[in-house]
Parts: sequence; C-alpha cells; structure tokens
Amino acid sequence: MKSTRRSAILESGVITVAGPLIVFSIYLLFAGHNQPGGGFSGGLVAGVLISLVWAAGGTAAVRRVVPLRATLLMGTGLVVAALTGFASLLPGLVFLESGYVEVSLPVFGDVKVVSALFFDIGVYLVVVGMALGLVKALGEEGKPMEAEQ
Amino acid sequence: MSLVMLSVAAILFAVGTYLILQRTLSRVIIGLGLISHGANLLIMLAGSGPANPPVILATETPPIADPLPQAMVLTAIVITFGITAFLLALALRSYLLTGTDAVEDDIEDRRIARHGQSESEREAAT
Amino acid sequence: MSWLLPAVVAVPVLGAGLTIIVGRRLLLQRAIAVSGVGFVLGAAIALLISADGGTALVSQVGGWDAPAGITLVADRFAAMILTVAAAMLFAVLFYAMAQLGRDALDWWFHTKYLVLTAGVALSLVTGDLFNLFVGFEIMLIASYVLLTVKTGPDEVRATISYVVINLVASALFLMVVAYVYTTTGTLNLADLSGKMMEIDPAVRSGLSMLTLVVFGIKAALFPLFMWLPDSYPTAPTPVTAIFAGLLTKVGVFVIIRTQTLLFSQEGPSTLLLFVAGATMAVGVLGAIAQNDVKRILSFHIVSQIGYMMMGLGFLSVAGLAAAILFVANQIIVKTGLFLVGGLVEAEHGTGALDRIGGLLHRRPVMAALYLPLALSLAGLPPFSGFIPKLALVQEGLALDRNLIVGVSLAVSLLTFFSVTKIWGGVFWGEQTAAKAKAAPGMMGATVLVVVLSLAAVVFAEPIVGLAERAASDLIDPAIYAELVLGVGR
Amino acid sequence: MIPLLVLHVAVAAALALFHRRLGRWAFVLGAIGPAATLLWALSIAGDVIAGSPEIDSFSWVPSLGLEIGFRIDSYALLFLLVIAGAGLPIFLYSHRYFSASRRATIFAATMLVFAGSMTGLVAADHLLVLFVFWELTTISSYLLIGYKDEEASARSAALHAALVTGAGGLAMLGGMVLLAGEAGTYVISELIANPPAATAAVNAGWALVLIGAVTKSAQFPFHAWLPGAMAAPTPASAFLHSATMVKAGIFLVGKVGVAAAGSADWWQPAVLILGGITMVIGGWRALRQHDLKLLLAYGTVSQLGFIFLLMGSGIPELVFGGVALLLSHALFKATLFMVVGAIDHETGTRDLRRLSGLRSSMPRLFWVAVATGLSMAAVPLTIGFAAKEAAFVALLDENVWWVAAAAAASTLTVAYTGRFLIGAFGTHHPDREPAHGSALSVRNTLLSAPGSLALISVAVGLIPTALFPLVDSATEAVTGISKAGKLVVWPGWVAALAWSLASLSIGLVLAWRSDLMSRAGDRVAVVARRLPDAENVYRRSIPALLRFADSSSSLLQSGSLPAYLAIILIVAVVGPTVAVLAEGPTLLVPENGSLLEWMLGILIVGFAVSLAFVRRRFAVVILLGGVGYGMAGVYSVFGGPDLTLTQLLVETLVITLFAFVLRHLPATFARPATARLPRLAVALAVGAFVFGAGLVVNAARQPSAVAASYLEQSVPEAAGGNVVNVILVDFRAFDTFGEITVLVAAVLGAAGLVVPVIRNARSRA
Repeated sequence: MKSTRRSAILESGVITVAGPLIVFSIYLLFAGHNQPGGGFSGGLVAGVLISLVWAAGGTAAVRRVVPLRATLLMGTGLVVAALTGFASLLPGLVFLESGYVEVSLPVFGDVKVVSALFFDIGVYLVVVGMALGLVKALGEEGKPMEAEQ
Repeated sequence: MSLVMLSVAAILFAVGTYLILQRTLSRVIIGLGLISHGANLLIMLAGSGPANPPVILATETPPIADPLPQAMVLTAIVITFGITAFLLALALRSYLLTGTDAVEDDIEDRRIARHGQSESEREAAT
Repeated sequence: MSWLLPAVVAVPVLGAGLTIIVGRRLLLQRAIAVSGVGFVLGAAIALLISADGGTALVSQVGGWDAPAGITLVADRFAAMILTVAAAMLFAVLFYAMAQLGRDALDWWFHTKYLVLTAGVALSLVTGDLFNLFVGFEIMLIASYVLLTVKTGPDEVRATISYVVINLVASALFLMVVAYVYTTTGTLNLADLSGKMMEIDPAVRSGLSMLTLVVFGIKAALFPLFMWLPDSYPTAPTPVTAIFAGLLTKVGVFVIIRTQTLLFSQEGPSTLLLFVAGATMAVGVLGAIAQNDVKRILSFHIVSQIGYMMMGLGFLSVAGLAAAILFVANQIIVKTGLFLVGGLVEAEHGTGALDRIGGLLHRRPVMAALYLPLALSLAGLPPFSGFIPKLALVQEGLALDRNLIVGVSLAVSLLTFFSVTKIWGGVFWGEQTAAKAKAAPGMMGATVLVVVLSLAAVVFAEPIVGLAERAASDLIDPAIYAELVLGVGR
Repeated sequence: MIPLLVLHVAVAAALALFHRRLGRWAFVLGAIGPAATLLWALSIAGDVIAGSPEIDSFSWVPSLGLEIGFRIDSYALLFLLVIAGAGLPIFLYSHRYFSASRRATIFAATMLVFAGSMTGLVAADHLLVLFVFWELTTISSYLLIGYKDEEASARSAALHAALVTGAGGLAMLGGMVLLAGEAGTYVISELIANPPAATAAVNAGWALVLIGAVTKSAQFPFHAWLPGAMAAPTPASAFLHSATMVKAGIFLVGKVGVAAAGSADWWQPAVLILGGITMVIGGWRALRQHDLKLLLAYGTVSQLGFIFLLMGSGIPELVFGGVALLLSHALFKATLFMVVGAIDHETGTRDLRRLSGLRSSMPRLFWVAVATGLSMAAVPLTIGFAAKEAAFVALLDENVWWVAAAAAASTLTVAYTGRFLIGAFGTHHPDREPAHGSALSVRNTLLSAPGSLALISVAVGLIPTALFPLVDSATEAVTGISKAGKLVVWPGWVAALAWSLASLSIGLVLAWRSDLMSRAGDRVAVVARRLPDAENVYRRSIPALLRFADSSSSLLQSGSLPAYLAIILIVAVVGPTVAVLAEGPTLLVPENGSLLEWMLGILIVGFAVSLAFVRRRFAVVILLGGVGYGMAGVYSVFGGPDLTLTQLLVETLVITLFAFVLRHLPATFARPATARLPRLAVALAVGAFVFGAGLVVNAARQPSAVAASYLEQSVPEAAGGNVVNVILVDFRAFDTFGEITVLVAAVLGAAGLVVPVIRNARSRA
C-alpha cells in the first residue's frame, strides 16, 4: 500500500472535511463548559481527523499535514495542565481551584473566562498529541517482519 | 437501573471472560474491551436510568441524569483507550518477535513444572 | 503547607511533561527527574513531620470541600509510607541513571519514572475511591511501559500477562466503584466510612471481599499472585527493584486502608490470617524452587506480603503497627536486594545461580551489601526485618493465634534457607569471571539503601513509636473521618 | 559491657575494611577482642564472685520490650572466662595456622564478630537480647563453616548447622515471647526469680526454649550437624564447635534449669533423657571415627550430653558438677582441637590410619596431647577427674542408674581418648617412614597456644581447689545453693570412685583391644542403620523439601495466563458470593426497561456474542465497533451527550488502531488452544455474578447527595452549565489530571514498542 496508490477521491474528501472538523474540534474545546464537549471531545475530533489524513496519505501525509512532534504536544499539554493547577496557588487558592473573569469581547459579547479552560486546553493538547503519536507509531507503512534484537 | 441493561452488562462480562480465557492475543484484547464496556455500563447503572442530560442551561426538565457516573465513565473510557492502544502495540511487537498471535507460557515456570531442579543444583542447595 | 499534597503528584507530572519537551537532552532530563523525585521526597518528609506533630495535612483539591471534591490526605500512615517510598524512588533513580548511562535504551525513561512516582504518590495520599482508581492506573501504565524499556521476547511476553491481568483487576475495581456508588452515593473514603455502616451488612461484606480481591491482585496475595514472579524479573534491574519495593506494597497499603476505614470489624479475622499464612508459605516454597536470583527474590515479595496481611488480620493496634512496620521495612529491604541482584547481573550478565560463584572473594563489598538485607528478609536479628517480625510474633501469641505464629516462624526459617541458596550460589562456590564492572553510581545507590536499612535498626524506637501512632489512627475510622470532613462520624 | 561489644564490632569492621592490606596480622589484631574480654572479666571477677553482679543496659526498642540489658553474675563470668580464655590462644594460634590471604582476614573478622556475639549472649539479662546474640552466633558459625566455599561439602555442612540451630532459635523465640507474656517480663533474672505458674502457654514456652537449647548444643536428636561442622578450619572448630557456641544451649538450660524444673515437671526427665542419649551415642560414634577431628567432634557431642543433663537438671549438686566439667571440657577440648590442627597443618592429613610415628617427630605436641588427653579420660590428678568425681558423687546421691549411664559414657570416653592418642602418635607402620620425613617440627606458635592451655589444665588438675570459688559461686548464681559440691585431687575411698575406676579400667581395655571394639561396632552398626538417624533424616529432608517446593509451586505457578485469569476470576466470583450469601442478601429486581433500551441491548448483545465465534479478523473489528457504537447509544439514552460523543470518537480511533495492528497479522484467528467447557463455565459464572450482584446492590441503592450538590453548585460556583464537563475540569479535575498522565505514558510506551522495529526494518530494506 503505497501512498501514491491511494484513492484520490479519499484524499480530496479528507481535504473537504478537514476545515469543518478543525473548527468543530476547537468549538468543542471552548464550548465544553456550558454545552456538551470539552477538551477530550475536541481533541478526539482532531484525532479522528488525523486518522482520516492517514487513510488518505499514510504516515507521510500525516507528517506533512501535522508537522508537530506528538511528544511535544503531549508534553506541553501536561505542563499547561499542571501549571494551571499551580497557578491557583499564587492568589492563595488551593491547587486547581478555578476562578473566572467576565470580559467583553467584540464579537461574542460578555464572556466568562474560566481558568478551568486553560486546564481543558492542556487536556486538548494531550489528546491531540496522543492521537498523533499513536497514528504515527502504529500506522507506519510496510511489513516490519524482522525485529531487531 | 433496568433489567435489560443489567443483563447486557452481565453478558458483556461473560463473553469478555470467555474471550480472555484463551490464547489468541487479539481475541484477549477484544475480550478486555467487552469487559471494560461492561464495567462502564455498571457505573452508568449506579446513576439514574434514562434521563435528560445534566446540562443546566439547556435542559432543566427532570429527570436530570446523575452527572458523576458520566464523568467517571468518561475518564474510564479514555484511560482504557490509552491502555488498549499500548496493549495493541504490545501485541504487534509480540507478533513481530514470535510470529504468532498467541499468549505463551512462562518458560521458567514450565521448566520447573516439568523437570524440577537439575541434580547439580540440588546438590549445591543441600 | 497543604499545597504539598497535590504537589507530590503534580510536580512529578510537571516534570514528566518537561522531560518530554526538552527532548533528547539527557542532562536536562536527569536534572528534571532528580529534582522532581527529590521534591517528592522532601515534601513527603515535611508531610510526615506535620502529620506526626498532630496536624495531618488535608487538601481539598480545587477548593471543593469533601465529599464533593477530591480530598488528599497525609495522615501518619500515608505520610510514613510515602516517605519511605520516595526515598527508594530517589535512590533507585541514581542507580538507574548510572546503569542506563549514555547509551540509554529508552529516551523516555525519566518521563516514565516520573509518571510512576506520581502514580505511587497519588495512590498513597488520595482519599477518594475513584481517584484511587486513577492513581492506580497511573502507577500501572507507568509499570507497563517500564517493563518494556527493553523490548525483547521475554519482556514482551511477561508484559502481556501483566497488562492483561491488571486490566481485569481494573475492571473489577470499576465494578467496586459502581457498587459502592450505587449503595452509598459517594466516593469520598471518609464519607464512605460512615455510609458503609448504614448499608445492608450482606452488601457490605460482599463489597469488603470484592475489594480484598481487587487489591489482593495488586498486592499479590494467595491465590492471586502468580503473575508477579513471571513478570517482575524480566525488567531491567532498577525497574524491577522499584516495582518489588513499591507496587505490591501500595496494594497492601490500600488493603489496610480500605479494610480498616471502610469495612472495619472487631477482632482478628480468620480469613485474613488464612490468606496471610497461605501467601507466606506458597511464596517461600516458590522461592525455594527457583534458581535465578531475581526469581527467588520475586517469590519472596509474595511471601513477605503474607506477613503484612498477618498484621492486618489481627485487626488490633499492635497488629496494624507491625504490618505498617513490615511494609516500610520491606520497601527498603526488597528494593535493596534487587539492587544487589542487579549489581551481580550487571557484572555477569546473568542471575542464574549455577553460572555465577565466588563473589565473596572477588567482590566482598557486594557480599557485605547482600548479607544485612538478606538476613533482614529472613527476619533474623539484629537486622531491620527482625523488629516487625518480633512485633507480629508478640501480638500473635498475645491474641492466642498460635498457628499463624508457628507458620510465620517456619516461613522465616525457609526464607533463611532460600537466601542462603543465593549466598551459596553467588557469593560462595567456584569463582567465575565477570564480564563487566558495575558502575560506581549503582554501587553508591545500593550502599545508600543498605545504610537506610541499617539506620532503621538503630533508630528502631522512634520508628516503632510512629507506626504505633499510625496504627491507632487507623483502628478508629472516626479519626480519619474527622480529619477529612471536619466532624466525627 | 557495651563498650566491649562495640570494640569487637569496631575491630571486626576495621579488619573487613582493610582486608587487602592486613595479611596474617589480622588474627593478632583480632586477638584484641578476647584479650579485652579477658582483662575486663578478670578485673570484675573479684566483685562478681563476691556476689555483686555487674549490670549494664541500653534502651533499644522499649515499645516492643527490647531493652538491651546485661547482668554479669558469677555464672556469666565463668562463661566469659571460657570464651576469652579459649578465644585468645585460638586467635594467636590462627595467626600461624593460616597463610596470609584476604580470605583469612575476613575469616578473622567473622571470628571476632562471633566472639563478640558470644560475649553478649552470656552476659544478656534479657530474653530477646539473648536471642539476638544467639542468632548472630548462628550466622557467624554459618559463615565460618563455609570457609572453604568451593567445596560443596563445606557449603552444605554450613547450611546444615545453620538450619538446625536457626530452626531451634526461632522455636526458642516463640517460647521466649510466650514465657514473657505469662511472666510479664523479658528480664531473665526476674523471670528466674519468679517463674510463671505452669499454664499451657508456659509449658509450651519452656518446651520451645528447650528445643532451642537442644539444637544449639547438638543434643539428640539434633546432634548430627556438629560433626558436619568440622568442615570448618580447625581454629573455628576449636573455638565455636567445642569451647563456646555449642555451650550456648547448656548456658541457657543451666540458667533457667531451676526455674523450668520448678514450673514444668517434665523438664527434668526430658533433659536427663536427651542428655543421656546424646552422651552415649556421641561416645559410641567417636570410637568409630578415623578422622581425628571427627573423633573429637563426636567426643564433644558426648561430653555436651553429659554436661547438658547435669546443668539442665536444676539440681544444685548436679549443676556444680556440670559447671566443673564445662570448665575442664573447654580446657582440654580446645587444646586437643589445636593439636589436631597442628598435625593436619604439618602432615596434611588427620586420618589416624595414615598417621604414624608422630610421637618421635613431634614430641612436644605429643606431651601436650597426653596431658590434656588424660584430663579428657578423667584420669586422677587431672581437672577432668576432679570434675567428673564431683558429678558422680552428685549423681549417686540421686539415682544409681544415672551413675551407671554416666559411667558407661565415661568408659567410651576413655576408650576413644586412647584411640585418639594411640592413633595420632603411635607407630603403626614401623616399616615405612612418615611421608613428611622425620625432621618435622611443629612451629612455636602452633604449639604455644595449645601448650599454654595444657599447662593451665595440668595446673588446675593438681590444685583443683583453686577453681572452687569460681565454680561454687557460678553454681550459687543459678541455683541459690553454695557449696553444693567439692573439687578435690583425691576424693578418698568413696562409692563414686569405684564407678570412676571401673569405667577407667574397662575403657583402657577397650582402647587396648580396639579390634574387638571395631568388630562389635560393625555389628551394632548393622542394626543401627535400620534406625532413623538424625543425619539421614536431615539429608533426606532437604531434597524432599526441594521436591515439595517444586511440585507445590508449579501447581499454581503454571506460567499460563488463561489459568491465572481463571483463578483470579473464580476467586473474585466465589469470595464475594459466599460473603453475601452468608449474611442473607435482599434482592430487588429492577423494572424491565424501555423499548429503546431493549433494542440497544439486543444490538450490543448480538454483536458481543458473535465476537466469540467469528474468526475472521476484519469481521471482528466491525463487530467490536458495533458494540462500541451501541454503547454510545446507551449513553445517549442515559442522558450523556458528552459521553456519547466521546464514546463514538474513541471507538473510531480504537477501530483504526485495531485495523493498524491486524493488517500485520494473519487473516483468521487460530483455533483456541484451551478447552472450551471450562472457559464457558467460568464465563457463565462471571456473568451470573454480575447479574446477581446487580440485583443485590439494587436493593441497597441510595440517592447520591454528592450528585445533587454538583447540579446545584455547577452554575453559580463553577460558572459552567455542562455539569459533566465541570466535574471533569473543576470539581474532580484531579482525576482528569491523572488521566492525561496515563495517556502520555501509554503513547510513549506504545511508540517505544513499535517505532524501533519499524525504523530498523526500514533501514534494512
């Protein structure tokens, strides 16, 4: 199964859905606090997109489309989540205690920005990184019959 | 809790058990998947029955589902996914190393079960 | 100060994240790992001092009071075991860095090690049933991936069994969570301790048993232990050492915690004592049957777990104190023994008794490291294992449980027999040539562990006192409930 | 006392640390230990004998009753003098006996640790402290016997000794805890002063303590380890296995004898019978040895039996005789061992069938041997005679049969002494010169140590009254009776003398006509071989233990994953079921469920059950997906949109990953290798358990207060309407925090497993 022999229809189909899926993924991340969604679902949507890219063009395509290292995403996600927790300590709160501020944004109007959102971003990054890492690792081409000793 | 869902959970556990008690690794993994579905279902059954989603601003008509089991199941699903992914990689690795998709016995245990200790070791020990 | 509680979990996780971000810069990774684990050790000591001073720290993570939020608790018991565990994690980290060296087999070793640290810490300090599940899963996934630091056929085969069995145990754990939540509507252990008393005794005793089975698998109790000796010995030494020292003991810790807090009952439990006796006997017989250093030691893990269950089975302050002492001591002794086994293996490339010999004359230092640990394992005086064993014997005879005391003493003798098997096979006998020399760092870390074990002898009195205070906290669930909920039950 | 012990440990540690440099001087350095003990013991001797014991204590683990208490009364002092008095010459002797090597230095350090432990043992006034030192002597004895560790025989002899004495030690520990529990104290002097009344626990306690003493002092039926221990280098044999360690058991029975005999009426007969049997068996077997060292070893067994029964009896007159014999035994037996060591060292053999003509080539050694040998045979004018007379007099007062038994053993002693002296120094092969040449001479150091002990032996033999104060006050210390016996050069014409002279003369005849003895011996041996023999029992028990360990452990430890899982699941099902049924559960059958639930249920069950039968891999993937999507439907019905979404997405990824992996594997599964029926049974049991447990739990259902508080607080306190998400990122964010940690580790692990293989394959391609 070389990437050149893959169906061009599949490839163009992926390109078509890619945009909406990315938007959906990010929407889920931010909407999660009040609507169904959240970092997990958002990240998993991105993950499904990555597996679609793989279906269209194999790991090479995945590398091309997502030029990030999976480990970097996951590491950053963990650090963001942990730092969100520690950040609560600064104003004298407990670890991971959340607070919110209301801000007025031009398009969205008054929005409550919850500190838990940053935590959710960390989750999101880890989940995306996970999907990327697994697809890259297990989706590798070829039949690697011989194992190194 | 409803009788049908309890039965589904029980059957998921039973089929899962049936599958993990044999030696084909990929079937063992599938069995584990069924068992964890069953366990998740048990947690859901710990909450309320069929109900409306616990999303306060959208629906407030009772009955509202108990959110805690949902959160637990969500966590459990994701954790199980991570470990299943790892197990799949392990299965692939195992297949690449041994050429079979079977769970093999521990060599040392087999040796002791079959032969006991060799004479020289016995002597050294006495 | 109570921020230290989430921090003992979050700092290693943060460290794990950072080690991934810095990528293949070994020096940085090491610095992060050392400071992460070092922080846990320091925090654990601080928690212990505070707990023993009378103010056990409690943290309601996220600011949500129990039982809504997740509570972390460092009472004397938790803080004590955490301190010992962190000390071992710290020592073994240096051993691992010296052994794995520059040609590290695995770039993410430090990350995984930090994750393991976080999992162990969380499992010990959490006061919430489902969070305990998460803690166990962290610890387990770390153990899965550490078992496969090397990816040869043996490691893979052993890890498959290990993962599958633990996944089944995890499913059973979820079952416990489901049933507990159905019948009590809460997950907080302190809250549960009160609510459990209100439910149908039939359900409670069933749950107690199911809980015992679930954690009994992790703790390797009879007859649920067989996975352990098959999987542990295959990993690289530092990994096996830390598994041997910590993982089963975390299981025992949770058994002690749940059986005293959730399912407290009066007087000695014949069931637990039977399990205890069977575990120690089967374990030591297994050890006698083996011919490889690491496998012998792995069976000893099982055997020694029996003693801890014996202390718990008495369900008295003195019995629990003995069990706590046993856990703490075994963490050190077991880790140390595997580290010594690793030194032997590092130099000879094998741990098979019939392929090594005469080390006493070539490497007397290793012999000197092995001896106090081995005798401690057998519970012979004046080494550290003697003190908890003496406490167990005293309490057993005081309660007129003579049979289990007899079994425990007989197992002691058999343990002595099998550690002399290693002595006779490895340190005595025809000298064999070494293939390599163990790194000085490995030796240094091992010396540190042995010194700790010897220090436990010298400072036995304060340690015994601490264990007794911890045990009297455990025997009355109201103390824990008050700590977490602010009210007695 | 404590500084003395610290000195031992410190010097031993120094020896071990500098073992590369010290060479032979290790033993001279090591002699500091016994020398210090000797000086100290002599310095306090006056006060102690006068009746004021030396007391020292140190608090170790008071919570467990572990106070390190020492109390040196005259009884302990006597043992201290024996330990130091034998230790000092033996260390100096070793200086010449060993050639310089690192191994010898470590040996010296171990000997010193032993000397320290023995010192602590006899000084201990606390049962547990006594136990601590007791086990330390066992361990050091193990290490010393295994000195020639390349030889399997040395290793197994070391193990034999350690296992037997170790087992006895552990039994003794149990006994001590029992006794202390009844008496309310671990302090030996208090225990002896107020022995607990005879309850079952006390009886068991004394019995267990007796087992400890019997094993340590090599009494019947545990005597076999002692001859085996002769695999140790001769200095260790002389020190541990004749003069000191084997006397630990005697020390103990002597110390507690009066109290034990007072509270347990079986004690006295038990001690007398065990000691008596040991005494005769040892003497008999000594006669049949060809190895000089083994001959002495069996002689030691015999003597120990005699001393054991005297000391353990709790009868002051007998104890007096026992103490006197113990002193004389330490003097002559240590000396004779060193003589054998010297012979072995110079000629290379200890076999009396090969030795010849040593009397002329080693005259000085010969006289040393004769002087002490006469004492062993209890010939008048020796200390051995004075001591044995005291014992005979006392025994005769008790029961004539006891004297008869003791006289029989004495006869054997005389005979084997003769065999020893004649065998070692006589000229048996006048036609051939000894292999070593006639110009052989024993080096001074090898001679001076036994020589000086022999001199002491002769001196106190001529003036036995010099020892009287020590023996008398030691006896008084444990029995409370002074002047229980006499030590005299010549007892006068008393009845006991007749027994002595009779055994002496018969013994001489037996020694003279050794051919008669050996023929009789052969005949007895034919019979004896059928009787259970301690050594054979041990030899058979170890392989039996190993076989049992093999078979018992492989019973469970099959190495088979399905077997392990089956056992775990069966326990998980049976345990809770029994527990629930025992209490009598209530069941509550829930309502049937909605139509939607029924449809989803049938769908899921259909997919799941077909999974058990389908063997084509890709069909399996689809079925698995079916179950997962069905579950998503269930979550949706239960009011979990987040859950539904997550389940759908996760299931998609799972299927992808399965597809990734399965494409490498063959298209169909192999037939299962495990039997179907048992699998089915376990599966049904698990299913039934889940179902039944559901009904039981349903009956005990409680509403959740926590859930209500989440619904209440979510919007006002946490600013989030989606309660599930608020739980995940706020209320219980710590769970989520842990969860993502799991994910990261899982991916690193998975990548680590797969990537290297694939990279490698690609680089080869």
